[in-house]
Amino acid sequence: MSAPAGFEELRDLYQEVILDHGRRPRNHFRLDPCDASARGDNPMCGDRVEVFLAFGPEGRIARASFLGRGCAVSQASASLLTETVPGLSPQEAKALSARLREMAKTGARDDSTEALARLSALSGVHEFPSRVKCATLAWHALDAALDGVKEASSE
Amino acid sequence: MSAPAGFEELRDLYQEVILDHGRRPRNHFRLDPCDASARGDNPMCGDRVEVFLAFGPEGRIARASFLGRGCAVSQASASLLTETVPGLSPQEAKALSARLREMAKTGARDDSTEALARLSALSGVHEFPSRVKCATLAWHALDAALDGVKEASSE
Amino acid sequence: MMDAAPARLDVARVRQDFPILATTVRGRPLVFLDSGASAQKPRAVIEAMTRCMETAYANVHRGAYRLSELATEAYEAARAAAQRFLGAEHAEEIVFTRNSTEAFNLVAHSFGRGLLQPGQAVLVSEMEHHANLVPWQMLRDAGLGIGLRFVRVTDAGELDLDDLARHLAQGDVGLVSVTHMSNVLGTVTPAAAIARMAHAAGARVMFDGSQAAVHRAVDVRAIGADFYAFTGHKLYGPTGIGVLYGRRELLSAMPPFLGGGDMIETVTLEHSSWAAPPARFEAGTPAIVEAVGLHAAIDYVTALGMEAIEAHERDLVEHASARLAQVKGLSLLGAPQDRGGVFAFALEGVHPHDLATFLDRRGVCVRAGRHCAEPLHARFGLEGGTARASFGLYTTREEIEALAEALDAAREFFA
Amino acid sequence: MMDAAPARLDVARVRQDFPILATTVRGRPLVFLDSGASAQKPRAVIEAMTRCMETAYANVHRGAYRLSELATEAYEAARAAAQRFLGAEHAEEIVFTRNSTEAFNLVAHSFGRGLLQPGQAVLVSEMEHHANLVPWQMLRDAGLGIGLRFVRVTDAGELDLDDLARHLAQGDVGLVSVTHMSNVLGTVTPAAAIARMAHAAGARVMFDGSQAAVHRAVDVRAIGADFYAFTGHKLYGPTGIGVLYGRRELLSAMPPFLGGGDMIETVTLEHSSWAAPPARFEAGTPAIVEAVGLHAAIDYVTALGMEAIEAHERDLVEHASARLAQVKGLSLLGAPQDRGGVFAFALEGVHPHDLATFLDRRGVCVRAGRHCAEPLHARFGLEGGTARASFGLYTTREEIEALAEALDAAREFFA
Ligand SMILES: Cc1ncc(COP(=O)(O)O)c(C=O)c1O
Ligand SMILES: Cc1ncc(COP(=O)(O)O)c(C=O)c1O
Repeated sequence: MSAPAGFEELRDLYQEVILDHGRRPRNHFRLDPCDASARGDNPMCGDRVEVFLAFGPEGRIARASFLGRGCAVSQASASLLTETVPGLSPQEAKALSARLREMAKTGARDDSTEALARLSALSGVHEFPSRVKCATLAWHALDAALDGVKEASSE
Repeated sequence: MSAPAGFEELRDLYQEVILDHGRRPRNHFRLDPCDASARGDNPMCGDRVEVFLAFGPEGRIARASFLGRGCAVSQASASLLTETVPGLSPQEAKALSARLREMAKTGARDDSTEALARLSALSGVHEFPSRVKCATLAWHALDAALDGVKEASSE
Repeated sequence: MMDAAPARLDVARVRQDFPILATTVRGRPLVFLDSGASAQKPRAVIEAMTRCMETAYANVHRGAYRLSELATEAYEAARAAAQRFLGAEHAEEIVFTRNSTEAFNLVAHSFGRGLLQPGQAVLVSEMEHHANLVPWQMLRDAGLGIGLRFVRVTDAGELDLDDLARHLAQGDVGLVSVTHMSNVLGTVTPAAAIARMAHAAGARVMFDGSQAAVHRAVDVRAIGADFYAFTGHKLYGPTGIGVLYGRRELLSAMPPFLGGGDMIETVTLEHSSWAAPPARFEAGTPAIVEAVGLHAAIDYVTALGMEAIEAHERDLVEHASARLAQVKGLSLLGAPQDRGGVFAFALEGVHPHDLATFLDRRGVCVRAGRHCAEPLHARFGLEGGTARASFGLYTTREEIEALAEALDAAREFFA
Repeated sequence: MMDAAPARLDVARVRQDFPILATTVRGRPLVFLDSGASAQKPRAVIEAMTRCMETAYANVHRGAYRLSELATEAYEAARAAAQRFLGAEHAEEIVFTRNSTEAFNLVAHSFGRGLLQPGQAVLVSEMEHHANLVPWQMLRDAGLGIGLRFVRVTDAGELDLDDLARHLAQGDVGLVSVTHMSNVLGTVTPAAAIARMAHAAGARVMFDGSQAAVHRAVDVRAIGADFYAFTGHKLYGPTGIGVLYGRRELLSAMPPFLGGGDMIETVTLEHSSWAAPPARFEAGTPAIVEAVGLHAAIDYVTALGMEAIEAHERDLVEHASARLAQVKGLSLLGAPQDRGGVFAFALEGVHPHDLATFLDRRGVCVRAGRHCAEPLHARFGLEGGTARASFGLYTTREEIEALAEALDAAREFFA
């Protein structure tokens, strides 16, 4: 990594985990069959993320995947999402989603749970207001999927 | 006349002849029958002048009258018009109308003919751009009447 | 000023905030009594616009760089300021328009075509500014089966609430759109009562706040307004910007007004889908610098206090009513119980235009004509128009005195 | 500069006219390469607006006092300046709008509903900005029987004139509305040839000059344009004002667009009649101060000389074409023969948004997205958008160098 000098702030946004997930998104396929899915669009920039969920017997999320196009931040965020939500109940997933959006807006890290600590890499986006939606797009889609809505409103 | 001091410029516009014709307009009635007539409206201020013409045997204007409402300037201008155009051919009247409009815009007096000298009182209006239309309204109506048009375009 | 409940306006100081008030007209001090047509701008507004253009300008909503983010933040902060100023619940209920006129056209188009039904009627009053009349005439004439009716104005110049009730009782009124303060009579209308009556009859209600928002604190929720419009340049703000408040459910259900960039969600050659409000109603590059200026204007009047501004105006109105009554041959148009700082009048034997020209020579600026309210002038048999003096927060008793003296002089001059 | 045929732009001096260019972003000099979205403002524009508000402000067309006359004169002088700038024959052919977007909506409404016939079609191109697409979609969908078709863009990013000819040959085209310069490809279209083709087929022609008028001298009569639109804020002027040129016979025959004050002749409660153009199309209080600012902007570029501005841009375009070709992994969108100072591009392995954020950290402002031209991006299979650098008269070779270096660094960073 040979970033030019003076780009420390960029590293707040493009932490290694983001660059890594952005370059090689995990779970980047369509879950088929799936129990719930929803699409999030950011019409301003053309970013698009579709989230797929499969539920286990007690209604917990068993598996998650996504398809989409967009910037490193939106793809990394979706990729991290698919790694984080399996095992959560819908309520827990929505609470996590709310926390994530809060972090993206305010920059407050949260290491209280392992899941949040992993996602805290996304908190760096708060310094880049026009990019906050990139980080939250997949999570809006998640909420929509859990609500049984097909398209996420772009907030 | 007890105008307060410092109002000499006002006297350029409101010369005695204007005030007089404004207070007691001449030929302020409907010529009936008449050979031509047209109305001029200034929608911005609600001023309105309708000019009536009767022609003599050789096609010269024999009589002129007007009806209307409006400020001292527009009424005086119409009144002066009805005194000035009798005896003129349509072409002469239109030439006079053009001269009048020129005077109102530029302020140039013209004493080359008796008629123009009389009308030169209206040239004071040029210092008051928003009032120029008041002075020219009747003359637009005159042109329209001579052209056989019923309503004058407001320039 | 330590203790301020309610704060009093220090008019002498306030006047120093307005550079133009220090200028002279033909060597005489400017007595600007045409604020109802457009108000002068305080230094705070001018400087906010300058600062925006000198330090933080870029197009909004578009760039992924700091400067554009700053511009976007400033633009949206202006929206939040307008929201607070009107007491709106959500920032998305604030749509920036060019002026009040565009706000009425927007509602006539998008609410009129989108939510009114054939057979329904729009109700306006006889005292409306053309901005709140002509768009509805155009809607009526669009062949959609939407009617247009008129609430009477009493001889005192007030909205005839009995007539309003009669119209509403017909059951076909979809929208009542009336002024919150007449720009000719000065009448402040009982907005909350009107809204209650309209709502009880199943109608929506829109208020023309072009004048009212300048003179009184406005709270759209307290009033119960469905739509509310005002215009920046009368509120000591820039030209080129106005505000439409619309309740969220209504705006969300309305089709767009103008098409173009920023109001869309997705676009293909064949089809476009619309963004959510307020973006849906703001096509193209907005008046960014003007929004920033309007924000400064709102901050300016808010810091002075709308209550203090209102109190000052009430004092002026009281004083002017008494003083103008002493001017021989003067008759005021209307005698409303609740009057904002606007007086239209006729002076016996002097046409309004001659009068305005005469006053101008003394540095006194009043407007002459029908003030974009022809039907109202016709209603009072004043097709030739009136002269009108209107006050701003910088207007003084001395200026009213100057007006009254000039009126006396005019009468003598033209006698 | 004594001898100046053609004058060269002294860019270093010119830059001193723009206060914002001396500011820094996060401690780095501002390299503003987003002038295509909106241009920065020279001191002359800012000062003209300030002067207007500090010394000569009042509403226009309304007052019978000197201050209002001055404001009216300033407003109409701005119209005359726009007339000269476009080479229009009459000042009444200039309508002030909020921006280009409103100009297209105005023509779509008033020409579209007033003069187009059922069965006729509007022809736009695949490279249009949404401003010159969405209003026509809305007209098509209004149920008036007016169609909408699309002229193809070649792989090089030029207007496909053969396809234009094919469409015109169908004989149903009432209006051709195409850009005079693409805001994505930079393509300058052969306006005069397009107008000749359109007229030969009995169609009217409108040009989107939002970009072109900034980069090239425009003469609407030499082109043969029936309508021509540009927007103030891209021409180094204020936000909140745009210009629509329309040939007099057309404007005179068109019904109004928005209703309200100043656009009427007479008004009764039941009926209104319309003022002559341009007033007919300017409802309500216009953007007075912005018109004054636009006048200053027109004077500013005219004094520099549109030829000198064009020559400078040609030099920049040539330099940028060569320099960007050296950036590894960069592919430019389009390769038009005649390109204005706009370059949209993709950088291998780096999403445009990440790229814009990265560049911003070096003070380099570029735009990322689809630049209000989604169909064009779809046409080239670039749904994810592009990054775009666009030049103004203050842009330097050094800034292009800074961009190129930053692009190299970005590629390394994200690799
Ligand atoms: C080619 C083109 N047309 C139209 C527009 C719209 O301009 P405005 O947003 O000022 O209406 C733009 C700029 O965004 C443009 O580049
Ligand atoms: C009561 C009222 N409504 C509407 C308007 C129109 O405002 P604007 O011209 O800014 O659209 C005005 C001012 O002229 C007004 O006084």
